[in-house]
Amino acid sequence: MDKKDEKEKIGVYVCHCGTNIAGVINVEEVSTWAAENLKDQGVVISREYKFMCSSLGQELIQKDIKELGLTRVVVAACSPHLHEKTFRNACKGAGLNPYLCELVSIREQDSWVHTDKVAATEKAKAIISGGVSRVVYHEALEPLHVPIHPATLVVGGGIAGIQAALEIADAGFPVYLVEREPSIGGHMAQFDKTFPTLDCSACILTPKMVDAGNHPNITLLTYSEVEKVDGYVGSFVATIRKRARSLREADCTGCGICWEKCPKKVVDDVFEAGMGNRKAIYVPFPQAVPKYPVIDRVNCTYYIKGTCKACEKFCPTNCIDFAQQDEILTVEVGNVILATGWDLFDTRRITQYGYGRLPNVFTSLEFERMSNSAGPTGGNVVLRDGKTEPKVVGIVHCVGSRDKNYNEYCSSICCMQSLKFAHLVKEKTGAEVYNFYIDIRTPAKGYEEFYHRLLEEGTHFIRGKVAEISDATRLPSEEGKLVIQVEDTLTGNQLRVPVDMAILSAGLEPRHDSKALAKLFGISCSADGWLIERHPKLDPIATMTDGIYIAGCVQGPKDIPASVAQGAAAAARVMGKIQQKEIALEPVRATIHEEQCSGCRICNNLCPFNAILFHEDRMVSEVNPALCQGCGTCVAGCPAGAITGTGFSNEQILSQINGLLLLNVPKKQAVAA
Amino acid sequence: MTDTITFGQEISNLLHAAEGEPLKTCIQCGTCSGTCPVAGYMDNSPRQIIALINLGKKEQVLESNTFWYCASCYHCTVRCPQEINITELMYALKRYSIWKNRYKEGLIGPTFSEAFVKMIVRGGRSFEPVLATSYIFSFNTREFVQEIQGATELLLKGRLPLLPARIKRLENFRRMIGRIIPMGGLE
Amino acid sequence: MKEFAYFPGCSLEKMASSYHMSAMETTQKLGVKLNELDDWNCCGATTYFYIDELLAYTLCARNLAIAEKTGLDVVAPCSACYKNMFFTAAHLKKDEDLAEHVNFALEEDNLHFSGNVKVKHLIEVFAQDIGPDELKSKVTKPLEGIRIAPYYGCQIIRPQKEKEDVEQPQFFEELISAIGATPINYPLKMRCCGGSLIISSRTAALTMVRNLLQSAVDNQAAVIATACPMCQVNLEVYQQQVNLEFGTNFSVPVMYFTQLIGMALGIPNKKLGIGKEFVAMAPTPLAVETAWGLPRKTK
Amino acid sequence: MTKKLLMIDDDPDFVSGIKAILDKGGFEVDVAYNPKDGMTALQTKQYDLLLLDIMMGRGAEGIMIARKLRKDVKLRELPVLIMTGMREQIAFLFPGEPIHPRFVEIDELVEKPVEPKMLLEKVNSLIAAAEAKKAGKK
Repeated sequence: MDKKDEKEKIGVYVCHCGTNIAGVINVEEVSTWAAENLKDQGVVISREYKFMCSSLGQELIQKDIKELGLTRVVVAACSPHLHEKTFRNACKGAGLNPYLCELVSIREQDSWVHTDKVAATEKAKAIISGGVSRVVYHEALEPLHVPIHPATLVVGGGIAGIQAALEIADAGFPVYLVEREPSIGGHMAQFDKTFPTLDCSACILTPKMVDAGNHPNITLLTYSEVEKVDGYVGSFVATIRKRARSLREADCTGCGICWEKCPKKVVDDVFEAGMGNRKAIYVPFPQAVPKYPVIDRVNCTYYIKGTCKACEKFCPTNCIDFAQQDEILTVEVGNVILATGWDLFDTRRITQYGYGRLPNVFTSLEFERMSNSAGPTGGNVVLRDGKTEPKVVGIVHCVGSRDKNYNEYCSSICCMQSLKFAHLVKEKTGAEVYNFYIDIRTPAKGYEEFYHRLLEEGTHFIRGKVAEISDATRLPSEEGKLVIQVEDTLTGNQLRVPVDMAILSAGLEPRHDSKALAKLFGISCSADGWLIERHPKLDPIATMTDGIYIAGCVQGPKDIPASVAQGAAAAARVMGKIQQKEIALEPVRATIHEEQCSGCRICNNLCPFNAILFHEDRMVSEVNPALCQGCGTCVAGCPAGAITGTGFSNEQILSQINGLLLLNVPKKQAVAA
Repeated sequence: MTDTITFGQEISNLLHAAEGEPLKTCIQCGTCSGTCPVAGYMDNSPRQIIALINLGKKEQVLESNTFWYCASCYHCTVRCPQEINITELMYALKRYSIWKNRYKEGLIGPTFSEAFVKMIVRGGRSFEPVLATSYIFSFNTREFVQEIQGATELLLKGRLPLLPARIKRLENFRRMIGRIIPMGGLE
Repeated sequence: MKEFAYFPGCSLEKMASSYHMSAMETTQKLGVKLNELDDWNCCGATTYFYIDELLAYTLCARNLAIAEKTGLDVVAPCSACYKNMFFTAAHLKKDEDLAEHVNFALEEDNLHFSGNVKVKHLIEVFAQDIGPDELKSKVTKPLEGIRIAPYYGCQIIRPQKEKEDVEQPQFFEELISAIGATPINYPLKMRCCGGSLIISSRTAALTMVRNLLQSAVDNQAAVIATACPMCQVNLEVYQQQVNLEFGTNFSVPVMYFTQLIGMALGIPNKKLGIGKEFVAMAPTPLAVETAWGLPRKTK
Repeated sequence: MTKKLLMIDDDPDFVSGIKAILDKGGFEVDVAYNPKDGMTALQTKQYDLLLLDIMMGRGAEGIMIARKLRKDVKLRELPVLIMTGMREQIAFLFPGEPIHPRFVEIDELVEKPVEPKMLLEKVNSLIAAAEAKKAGKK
């Protein structure tokens, strides 16, 4: 490999990291070795220091840059993940382009994984030699500065999305709030009471919904879905399909005559969880925001048979528009918050629990609707016949959760939800309530106290996962009842508990289309389908793609307070970004050499960030520098070798290998490992 | 190599020739016991057996009748949320107690197993009348009479064989078994 | 014509000879040929696994190897044989070490198992290879009005093989509907009959039989259909002992599904082995309700 | 030089007794409690003798190991002392019959329980026989 014409002046800095490195590696020896043996490579100074990352350590480097005129810096310390930024900034502070600094890891890749001190010291020399050879080929890079569009796209109008939208709008920035259903509100709108305080869900939610609906900075796009997203942090362009409501919103007053007059009843599988009906023209619930109804074209008699038009006939403002078309909007935004929430685990999958087969087995959402005074039973807890009050009720915890046959994770809300149900059943019917649980998990403020309250109320707790629920009665006392078969694991007794009603506390699952959502926005989701955060502890809001944030259950099961907190946190992050006005993007990215590109498009699909676009006219691919995260997948995948990754050019990699093999060091001095 | 092993590891070693220790992951939820159609007859429920194994209570496990009551219906296995093959565990415990000669007095299971295996090794196929003699005398009078009545009726309906069935290549068959269990030794 | 290697298993030789006869008759009528394996041996039942699993695998592998020679998939009518053979094939395919060891033993009988044979239960041949539609088209004497309780038992469906429904399968019901009868839905159709316990833990097994019969009777079953000789013997032969033990008065016919299909296909009773039962089914299908009275609740 | 022995046996109680005797007799003893770990040990380390149980894991897995030794060019010459309680465990299968599998070149079979003095004698004589044979070959 040819060396560059002008000689670089390289400084090598070896860190002790306390005893982390120095405990295994002879740091002094390594430093001296580098000064002597890497002279030909351009090393003019080599130092060791107790903690290079301390301000004193950084000043050491800065002083050398200024006084010795260093043109390259190699720091041998920890992994670049930890302190690359620190040392690059130090170089920058001394006037050296930060990308001319190379951090090599002699801690994670050497001292932490070896015990043989002599060999580890030799390995450290090789690693540094590699870094020195490589840094010669580094180029001064400038970050890409892009302006940040002040608007934000919030996808999902549940409590997390509403909270995020309101926070940003209140700060004075525009928000597009997109919701798939005809109204915002999400699952929280379906609930009657919220744990552990038992305050009315609607009472605390609807003010927020109204605020979101009326806010001058919020553009509410309900009955709408995001179809396409292009661009990158600071300037995304989202294509949104606003489905035809089949009425002119400007003229509609939400008076309700249309849905009163509509002759077509439809089972409401979404809001009423199949427990009640709605009309073919409907608002999902009285407090819906916006107040305008939609015509469900799949079920509307007019769309099926071509006649009816009852709604149109009776509409006082003449706003029904059967010919209305879907509208396609494109909006420009700087940041995106995904808050699309969760789906309920399909309890039919656990056939031994009998849901769908045994009428008096209910899901948790069904019970939520049943106990809601605005719900299909007017808030009465009754059996499927719609009138009989149950005398004994069994609540089954962990349905579809903590089970490798379904979902291995704990859905985290079901314990508290079940306790809430137990309380409501007892309050409304006075029935005996049995909770069947594996573990009671109540780890948040006021939750354990709520559990104690339930214990005092006389609810029965049986520790055991329910084996099956059946109508296989054996004793006269079981006649006409459902039998819950379970082992009371605390006493070892086999129990057959006859109940009138069984409520399955079903777990939370990712939205059925969460994988498609992840793909649409170029972020990743776990095998389960939950979207993956940038860091599970320290950055649960951001994703690996800049400018895209997640909030609420889309990230994993959580309760209302946690969803609200995440919504607000995501909003804060977005507002911070907007305030910066522009953003500096890492210049480490891939470049496609057009003349070598065969247009095979292999890289197009490999890119996890949707950063590569294909020019149909020229039949070549191009990397969008603002979207590219520099992961290198395309570089490795390109069969023509037409892509290079900045900072990972062939010269850089090959010279680093030569360095590692000590090929650059005079033979006699190269120590045999 | 470890100095010694726990009872749990000892049992796990019988399961998949030591492909991990599945029993350790038991969360004691009781699905197996709640599902088991015979749990009511067992002195320890299947869940308790797993707990006892994990606790290292070898004596208590060996004294238990649990695994001899297992009907091998696999219902617990398909429902276990931790995907523990409980039925296979019961086989392993039967094997363990037979190998250790440690099964409880008065159990018919082990005697019957022996008779059955002996019969197959001899003839290659099963022959009910011979089997019967291995266990029938351990019944009480009422059970004995009922069993004889049943057998007589079966005989009258032509449903009991009079001669033991034998396979044709019996010599090969026995040598084949000899390669798995060193009966009589091999040259 | 579909063709299968057929492993009858020990019980079908005598105890369940009617199952054997009806299986042969019905498959022939439906265009399926069953070729009995040459010189097969006992599958080892469940008992062998208590002593030495390697031996149990070897016994099954011998049958599998014999079947493999014919190049046909192998069919077992008994649930226990089926389960043993199915999982032996699966284990041997997965565990090279085990396969090598077992094949070393098989050399003694000039056999080798390479893992190419597929194992099916007889009822799968009817449910999948023939299919309920085809079956329906061949029915000449539909069993109209007869309420049949499909009894799955344990080892046809368990343990789970792939992702199939192990709690509420429907294939048995579909076959019953195909022959014009009414499949009844009763909660214990998947519960174990206790067949393997009848000798070692008699009381437990008799209780399980009692519960099953009760559940079928409570749901007005005129006859229980089984697909396993163990279940049939347990539910039928031990019915009188259940009655003696618990003071009940059960008298429920328990038939092999092949016998019922045979009746619907117009095969004479004698060829189906009908007449060897302890509890006879009514002389003609239509008379069942009057003959047995409904429901037969016990105290 | 200290002789290194490997013991493959699934019974920890039996193992601890035998190991104590062998330790006292001046041997260095490794233990594997299942056939799989045993095979790994045989393939990665050098031993002077193998103490092998028969009934392990799913069944007579000791036989599987013995067969593998026989096929392995290197391990074939390793002397094996089979220690089994088989005749006791499944006596009904071979009343009065010998049970020695004879899969490897130099082996002996002792039935459990094992008498300490005899154990040491057998171990020493098997190792000596193996060494003599090796010397003879050279």
